Amino acid sequence: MPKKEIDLAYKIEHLSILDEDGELDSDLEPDISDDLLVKMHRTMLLTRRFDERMLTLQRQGKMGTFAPIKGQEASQIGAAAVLKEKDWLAPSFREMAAEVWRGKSMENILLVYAGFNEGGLIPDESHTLPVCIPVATQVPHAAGLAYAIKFKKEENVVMVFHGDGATSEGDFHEGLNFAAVFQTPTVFVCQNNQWAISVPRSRQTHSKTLAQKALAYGMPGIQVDGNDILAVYSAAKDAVERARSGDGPTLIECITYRMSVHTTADDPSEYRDEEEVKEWEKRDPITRFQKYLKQKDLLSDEDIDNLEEEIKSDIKDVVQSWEEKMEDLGDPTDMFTYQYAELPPHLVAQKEEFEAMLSKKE
Amino acid sequence: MPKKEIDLAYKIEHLSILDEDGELDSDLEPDISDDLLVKMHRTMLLTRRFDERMLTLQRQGKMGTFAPIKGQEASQIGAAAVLKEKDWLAPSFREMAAEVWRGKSMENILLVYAGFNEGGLIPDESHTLPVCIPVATQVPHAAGLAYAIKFKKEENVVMVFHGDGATSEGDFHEGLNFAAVFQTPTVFVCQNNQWAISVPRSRQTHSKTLAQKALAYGMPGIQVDGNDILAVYSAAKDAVERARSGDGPTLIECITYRMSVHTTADDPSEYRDEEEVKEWEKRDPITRFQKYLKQKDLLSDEDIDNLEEEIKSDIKDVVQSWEEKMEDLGDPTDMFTYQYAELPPHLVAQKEEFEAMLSKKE
Amino acid sequence: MGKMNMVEAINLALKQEMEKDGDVIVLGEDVGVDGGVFRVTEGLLDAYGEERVIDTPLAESMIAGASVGMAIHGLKPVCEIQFSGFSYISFHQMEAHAARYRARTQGRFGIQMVLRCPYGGGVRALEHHSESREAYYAHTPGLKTVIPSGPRKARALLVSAIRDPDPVIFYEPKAAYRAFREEVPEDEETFPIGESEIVREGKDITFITYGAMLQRTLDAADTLQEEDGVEAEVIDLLTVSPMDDQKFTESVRKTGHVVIVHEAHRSFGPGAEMAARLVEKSFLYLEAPIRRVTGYDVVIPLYQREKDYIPDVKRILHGARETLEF
Amino acid sequence: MGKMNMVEAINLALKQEMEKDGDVIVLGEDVGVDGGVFRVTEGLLDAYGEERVIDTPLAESMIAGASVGMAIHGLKPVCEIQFSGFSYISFHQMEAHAARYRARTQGRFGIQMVLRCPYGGGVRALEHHSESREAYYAHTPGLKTVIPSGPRKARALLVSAIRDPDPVIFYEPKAAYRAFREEVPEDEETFPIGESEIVREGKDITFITYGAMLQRTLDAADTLQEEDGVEAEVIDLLTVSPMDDQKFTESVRKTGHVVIVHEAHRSFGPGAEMAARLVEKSFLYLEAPIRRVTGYDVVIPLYQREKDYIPDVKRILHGARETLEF
Ligand SMILES: Cc1ncc(C[n+]2csc(CCOP(=O)(O)OP(=O)(O)O)c2C)c(N)n1
Ligand SMILES: Cc1ncc(C[n+]2csc(CCOP(=O)(O)OP(=O)(O)O)c2C)c(N)n1
Ligand SMILES: [Mg+2]
Ligand SMILES: [Mg+2]
Repeated sequence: MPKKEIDLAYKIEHLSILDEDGELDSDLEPDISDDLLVKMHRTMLLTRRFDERMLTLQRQGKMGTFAPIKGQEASQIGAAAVLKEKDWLAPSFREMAAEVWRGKSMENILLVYAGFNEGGLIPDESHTLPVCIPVATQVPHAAGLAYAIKFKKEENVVMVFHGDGATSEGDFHEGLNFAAVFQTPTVFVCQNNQWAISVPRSRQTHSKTLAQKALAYGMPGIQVDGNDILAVYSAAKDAVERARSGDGPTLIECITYRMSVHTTADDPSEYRDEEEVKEWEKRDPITRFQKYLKQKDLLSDEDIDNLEEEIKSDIKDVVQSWEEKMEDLGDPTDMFTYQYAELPPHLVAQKEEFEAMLSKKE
Repeated sequence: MPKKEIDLAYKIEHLSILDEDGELDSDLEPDISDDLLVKMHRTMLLTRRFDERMLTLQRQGKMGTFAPIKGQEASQIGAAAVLKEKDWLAPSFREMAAEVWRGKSMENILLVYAGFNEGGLIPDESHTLPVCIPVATQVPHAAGLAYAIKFKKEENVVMVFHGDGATSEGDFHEGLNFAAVFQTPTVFVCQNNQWAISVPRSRQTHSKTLAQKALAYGMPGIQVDGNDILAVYSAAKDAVERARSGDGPTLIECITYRMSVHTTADDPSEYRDEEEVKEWEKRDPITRFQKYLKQKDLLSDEDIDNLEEEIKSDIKDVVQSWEEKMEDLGDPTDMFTYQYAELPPHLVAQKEEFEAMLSKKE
Repeated sequence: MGKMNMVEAINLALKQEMEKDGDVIVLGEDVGVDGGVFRVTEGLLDAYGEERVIDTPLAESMIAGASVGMAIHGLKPVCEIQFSGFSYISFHQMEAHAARYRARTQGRFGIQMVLRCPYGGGVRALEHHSESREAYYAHTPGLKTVIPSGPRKARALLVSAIRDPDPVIFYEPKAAYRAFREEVPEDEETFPIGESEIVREGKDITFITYGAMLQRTLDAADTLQEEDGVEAEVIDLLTVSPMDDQKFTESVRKTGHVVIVHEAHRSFGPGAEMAARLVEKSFLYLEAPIRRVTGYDVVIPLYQREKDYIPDVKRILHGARETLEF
Repeated sequence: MGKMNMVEAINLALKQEMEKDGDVIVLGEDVGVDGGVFRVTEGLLDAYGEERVIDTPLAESMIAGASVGMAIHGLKPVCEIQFSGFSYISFHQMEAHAARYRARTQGRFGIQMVLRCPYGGGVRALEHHSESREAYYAHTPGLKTVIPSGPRKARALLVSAIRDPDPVIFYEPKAAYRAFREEVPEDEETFPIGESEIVREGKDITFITYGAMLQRTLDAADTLQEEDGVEAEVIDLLTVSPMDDQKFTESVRKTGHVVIVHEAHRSFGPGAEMAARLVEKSFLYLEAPIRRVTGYDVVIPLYQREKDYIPDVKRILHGARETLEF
C-alpha cells in the first residue's frame, strides 16, 4: 500500500527511420508506393520553391506578411500524405506544404497574403480548413469536427497541425482533453520547429519532450524525427489508422526546424545563432529524402533538374494567374457580403453609406 | 537509433500512510509534533461542524449558495498545515477548512455567503487570498505570485488549491507551465473529490491519474490518499521544501470525496448513487485520524466530547457575532467604494444619483 | 401545452428542435445527467442519448471551440456556458472563429451554433453569477445576440436561433427563469431574430428595455398611467444585435421622450447605442434628454446589495418623470 | 531627448520607469531577447536582466493571470499582449480578477498592472492583427483604458499608467508607431489618466477622436478651415474609460455640431457612449444629429481593403459637412 509507482499504460518513444546521413533502418521502413514517394518528393520541392518565391514577392512589396515553411516540408507532407481526400486537415498558419499537398489553390494562398479576403474561399468539396492565426485556437475545432465525424458514423479522421509554442496555450490543452475523453478520430501533429518567434523550445515548457504532454490526457504520444519523412509518415499512419478504427486520438511531435524567418516581419538575427541554422541545414529533409529515392532508383540528378524546371514554370504560371486575378478583384463592398448569411438592416444601410462614399470624388 | 523509449525523469507514485482501517505504515509516518497533530484534528472537527452549521443557515434562508467541504478536511488541512504564516495560500471556492486553518475570519466567510461584499476583506497581514469562483483562474495568480516571491528573494511558497474539474481548464495548463518554466515556488494541490458538479472524474479526463498531468510540464507529480492526513502532510511537506529550496513546483493530487452537495443549489441524487457516498463514509478522514491520535494517546473519547462542546460554543459565538455584524452593514454606497483607488468623476456622479434615489420615498 | 415558465419553455424549444432535426446537439457542463444547473436541459439526455447531449469536461473555450468544429461539419450545436460570467473564457473562440468563419471562407462554412447562457442578477448567487455583459457580444460583428423577456418569446426565439445560419448568443435572464408563467403553444412558433416588439402602446413616453427588466418597466408604465396619467409605450428589444432601431426611433417621433432600462452597466452599454441611433434617426423629435436607467458602472455587488444596483420600478419612474418634466 | 516616434517614446517610458522603480517588470511573448515584435521593449533585457524582462511561454491568459499574481505581491507588471486581437484570450483574467481584486478584498489588493497591446489597422498585417475593440475593456468596471495618439502623449500616459494603482489597458495605435516624430522631453512627464485634451480650438464644430484617427481628423479640420471657412474644435480623448465627457460636452455648447471619429465598429462602440453623454449633458445645445464616422460593423478586411473600412479624411469631411448642413 505505501508508496507505489503507477503504471501509466503509455511510454513515450522517439522514432527515426532515415537518419541525417541517409542511413535507413529497413526494419522500420514504411511500405509506400513508388508513385506516392515520387509525389511526396515533388510536393516537397514545389513547396520549397514556392516558399522561396513568396519571400521574393514579399520583399518586392507585392505581398504582405507570411510565415515561411522552409525546413518543415517532411513534417508536413509526411503527415498529410497519410490522409484520404475526405479526411480533414486543420492547419495553423505555417502549413503551406501540407495545404498544397491537399490541393489548396496556390493562387488563393497568394491572394490572402496579398491582403485579399477572396483568397480565403474554400471550394465546396474541400476538407481542408482555412489558415488559423490565433495560436492553438484551431485545436478545439479539430476535436469538435472529429466528434461530428464520429457522430455521423463516418470513417474520416481530422489531422490538426500546431506549433511547439502552441502547446503552451489553454486551447491546446482543452482540445486534447476533449479528444481523449470522447475518443474522437483526431491526430494532433506538433510541428516542433524549435522556435516560437524568439522563444526557444527549452523556454516554452520545462518538459523534456512535447510528445509526453499526451500523457496528461491518457493519449498515446510519440516523438519523431520531423525531417525524416519516412518516420513522420509511419507515425502518422499508425495514428490515422488508430483514429479511423475508433481507437482515439494521438499526439505526434515532429522534431524539425524553422530554417527561415518566423514571418517576413521578423529578424531572427536578434535572437538566434546562424550556427544553429547551419547545423540544421545538414539535416535538410529534402536532400535526405532525395538520397533515399536515389537509392531506390526512383530519382536521378537529371530528374531533379527536370523537376526544378517544371516547378519553376508551374510557379511562374501560378504567380501570373494570381496577378491577373488581383486585377479583377475590384469590389470593396465585398467586406459586407459574408458577415452573415443575410445582410441585416444596419449593414444594408452601412453598405449604402459606403457605396455613396465610393462614388464621391475626393 | 530507431524506436527508442524516452526516459521522462519522473515517475508517478501513489502515497498512503494511514489506511482506511487505521493501519499505519510507520516507515512513512511523518514527524509531526503532538501540538500540531492536536491542532490539525481540532480544525478538522471545527470545520466539519462549521460546514454543517452553514448548511443549516443556508437551508433557513439566512445565507445564499455555498460549496460544502465535508469529506475534504484532511486534503485541505494536511496540506495547509505545512505552510508557514508568511507562505501564501490561494484557495478556490471549496477550501473553507484550509482558510480557517490559516486564520481566516469565520464571520467574514459567513458574510460573503450571506451576500455582503464586506466579508471579502483581507486583513493587512494575511497571506491568504480571497475565494476564487471562476474555476482554475486562480492557478496563474499563484504562479505569478510565486514568481514575485522568487524575484524578491523571499523564502515563502505559494500553495494553490483547485479541483479535479479545474484540471480541464486552459488556465490550469498555462499556470503549471509557467511555474515549471520559471521554477517558481508553487505547490499545486488538486482536491480530486471525484466530481465536478455532476461530471465524474472518469469523464473529466481520459488520463489514469491527475497527478500524471505534471509530466506535461516536466514537474514532479504525486497522488496521495487525500483522506489520509498523514499522507497529504508528507507529500505537501516534500513539495513545500522543494519549492522553498528553489527546486520548483509540484503537483499533488489528493484523492478525496465530496461527501455533500456540490453547492446548496445542487441535488446530487440527480447524478450519483447514494451507495458511492456510503462507501466513502467508511473512509472519513476525521474518524481515521482520530484512530491514529488515540493510538498515540493524544486523544480520548472524552476529549472528543469536550472538543465537540467547545466547538459548538465557538460556532455559536461566530454566528452570533456575524448576525450582529450584518445589522451594522447598512451602507449600500459601499458598492462604489473599492472599484478604483480613487472614485473617477462618472462614479462620483453615479454615486450621487444613487444617494438621491435612496433618499427618495417609494 | 398550457402555462410554462421560461425554463420549461426553453426546454420545450430544445426538445422539439432536437426531435425535428437530428443535427441539433446540446453540449456543456452538466447539461446531461444533471439536466443543467437550472434544469433547462432536463430530460434531453434520456430522450436523445449521450451522443447528442454531451456532458463536457470543464473547459469553456473548448465548449465553444468544439462547437465551431461541429458546425463546420454540419452539426447544429447548442452549447451552454453555465453562467454568462464564465463565457469570457470562451470569448476568443466566438470572436475569432464563430463570428468570422463564414467571411474567412468566403461563404463556405457558416457557423450555425447557439451559445446559451443564463445572465443577470436576482437569484442570490455568488460572485460572477450576476453579470449583464451582452454589450461585449453585441459589439462583435458576425454574432447575433438575443435576450428573451418571457417564456413564450424565449421558446420562439430559441427555435429561430437554432435554425439561424449564423452564430447566436442566447442570453437567458435567470431572474425570469421561474418568475412567471405564460401560455406557450404546443405547435411550433418562431420569432424573427432582429425584431423588437411593442408590448404596450402609448403616446407620451417610450421605454426601451429587454430581458428581466421588461416586467418592471411594464409595472412602471402602469404606475405612470395611474398616478400621472401618462401613456407609456414599451418596446421589448428581444434582439440586442443586430438591433432593430426602427420601432423605437419611430415611437419617439410620437412620444418625444425616451427612457432606456437595462441591467448592464451604463457606460458603453447597450443603452448608449440606442441613444446614438435615436439621435441619428429621430433627432428633431426628441423633446428631452434620453434617460438611461441602468446598472451602475461598478461590479454588481453580492446579493444583499444587488437590488441597489439593478434598476427597479422606483428608479424607472424617477427617470421617466425627470424626462417628462424636462 | 529630441524627436521620437511612438515606439521610441514608449520604450523611453518603460526604461525610465524601470530605472526609477525596481518593482516595475515587463513580461510577454518576445519582449525580451527579441525586444518585442514592434521593438517597443528593445534594450530592456540588456538593461534590466531576465528577471525583470520576461519572455513568457505562449499563453495570453497566463500572461495576464501571472501579472495579477505579481501585482498581488507588490510588483508592477507591464505585460504585453502581442496584438490586441489575441487579448481576448486573456480577457477573462482582466474581467474576473484584475478589474475586481480591489473590490473583492475590500481594498487590500489593488492590481497595479498595465496591459499593453498594439491595436488597429494600417500595417498590412494578417487577419486578427488590425482590430479596435477598446469598447470591450471600456465597458468593464474596474479597468481603465487609455489610447495615446502620438509619441509625447504615449510616453506621458504610459508613465501615468504604470504608476496608477489600478489596472490600465494601454492600447497602442500601431499605425501611429512610426508615422511621425515629436519632441519628447528627457525629463519625466506624466499626463493624467481620465483627461481628454483640446488639441485644436474652433467654434463651429466639435470633433471627438483618439488614437491613430487624430492626425486625419486634424487634416480634415484644416481642410474644413481652408475650403469651408469652418473652424473646427478637435478633442483628443486619450482615455477611453473613465471617459472625460466634460470637455466635449462643453465644446458642443459652443459649436452645436459633433462628429465622432474612431476605427472601432460603430454599433456599441465608444462613439455611442459619447453620443449618449452629449444628449444627457448638452441636449439643448445640439443643433444637428451627432455623426459617427467609424469602422463599419464588419470584420475589418485584409489589408487591401482596410482603407475602405477605416475612416479617412474624405469620410470625416463628408460627415462634418452633413452635420453642418443639417
Ligand atoms: C494567440 C496568439 N498569440 C500570439 C500570436 C502571435 N504569434 C504568431 S506565431 C507565434 C509563435 C508561434 O509559435 P509556434 O506555435 O511554435 O509556431 P511556429 O510559428 O513556430 O510555426 C506568435 C507568438 C498569435 N498568432 N496568436
Ligand atoms: C470557469 C467556470 N466554469 C464553470 C463554473 C461553474 N462551476 C462551479 S464549480 C464547478 C465544478 C468544479 O469542479 P472541481 O474543479 O472538481 O471542483 P469541486 O467543485 O469539485 O470542488 C463548476 C462547473 C465556474 N465556477 N467557473
Ligand atoms: Mg515553433
Ligand atoms: Mg471536484
